Amino acid sequence: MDDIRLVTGLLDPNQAVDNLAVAASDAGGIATFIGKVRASGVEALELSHYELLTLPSMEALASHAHARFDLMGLVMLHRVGELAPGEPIVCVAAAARHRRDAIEAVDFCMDHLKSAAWFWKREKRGGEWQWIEPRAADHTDLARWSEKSGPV
Amino acid sequence: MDDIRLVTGLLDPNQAVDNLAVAASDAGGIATFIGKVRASGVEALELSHYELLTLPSMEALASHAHARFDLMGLVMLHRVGELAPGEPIVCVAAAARHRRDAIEAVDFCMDHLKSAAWFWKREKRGGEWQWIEPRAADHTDLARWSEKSGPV
Amino acid sequence: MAVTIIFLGPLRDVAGAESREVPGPLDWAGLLEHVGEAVAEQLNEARVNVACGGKVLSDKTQLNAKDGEEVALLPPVSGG
Amino acid sequence: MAVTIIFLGPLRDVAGAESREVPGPLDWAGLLEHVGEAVAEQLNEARVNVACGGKVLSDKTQLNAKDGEEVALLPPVSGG
Repeated sequence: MDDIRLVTGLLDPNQAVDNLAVAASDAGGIATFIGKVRASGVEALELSHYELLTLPSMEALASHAHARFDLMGLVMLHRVGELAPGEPIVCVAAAARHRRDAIEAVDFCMDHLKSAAWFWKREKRGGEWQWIEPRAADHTDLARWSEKSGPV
Repeated sequence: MDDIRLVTGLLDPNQAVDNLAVAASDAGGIATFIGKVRASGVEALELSHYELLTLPSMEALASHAHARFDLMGLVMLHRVGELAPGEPIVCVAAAARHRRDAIEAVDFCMDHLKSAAWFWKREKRGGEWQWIEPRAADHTDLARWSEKSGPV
Repeated sequence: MAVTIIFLGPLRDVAGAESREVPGPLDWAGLLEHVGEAVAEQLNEARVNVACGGKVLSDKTQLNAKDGEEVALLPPVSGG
Repeated sequence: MAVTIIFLGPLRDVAGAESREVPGPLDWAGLLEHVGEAVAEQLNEARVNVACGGKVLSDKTQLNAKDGEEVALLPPVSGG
């Protein structure tokens, strides 16, 4: 059971992960990562995407994760639009027979969503919007999977 | 905010992780792993522990995780007693400024809980109880952190 | 019918628009001409990709957009 | 007062009991004597640890448990 979506309203990770746990009831483990807008620091965050590429690229990423890890289900939810401090931006969860597959699949998907998927992010601080590029660390993280470094 | 506990009743991961998210509101990410009794296969699972060592060893493991990773909070809940198929056995969650600290801390804690913490596990199949030793893979996983391989 | 050029992420601010309609067909030279100097300068950087009809071009200079197609200008991404 | 020997995990089945009270003080030779042959055999394996008073002994043969203390026999673990 895969649940790959762009989310325009408030993202509810628990709901999606609970559904995964029910659907993949023979999984020995479920790993989850939830990325959030920090409660303090920014006034708002905006995620933009490109209709013709973004969701298809997430679906391709899910296929790569399935090919690489032994998974029983995968959740990949990504917010788009304007987000308030504290709101979840992204939720990736993987159910697997063995824990390392679940944990590594989440790690793999997050590295790709951070710096190799079709999203553009800007932050509002002091009333000013500013575009954010991936940190150098994000590119290093991605390179660990030794694949082409371009977006999927 | 750390929440390190042995749990005798049903383990509720969502509650603990939601509390972590609230307490560590400046965290950019929360990684979670939930290990469960598979829904099919075994009739029951029993986890035993040793009062004088088990919880102190989990607290020591939490300290090691804090020393090694930049964390804003850590949840480590482990069931003891008899568990039914489908029930959660263990929940580890870490909140951190950056996602790799959160994901790696969960990975680190799980590897140690699996094969280097004071728990003993047996499974009931076909009416017969059988003690389970860690898989060879669990020891390999633990060795990745290149520490002494004995229980903490 | 026309070709729609979509400006993504920071290129939206550089272009001062989310999209622009130009007459088709559209090739690389035509694209550089239509988007204005500031966007053209960024387009020449390797890290800016171009998609046509929902496919990212492996060689953007080979762009050949037909009437009715969408051409997207894709600066470096940052998600999560 | 006495020393309480605790049998953990599979050693519980081997010993046929969760614990046993023996007169203190208790050293390594005394422990091997009191637990019976089957448990003693396992105790001699390096992968079985011994704790005294809540501390795991780095050298179990140096056991020296006083009256009232708990001695725990710890076979290989498996959690999670």
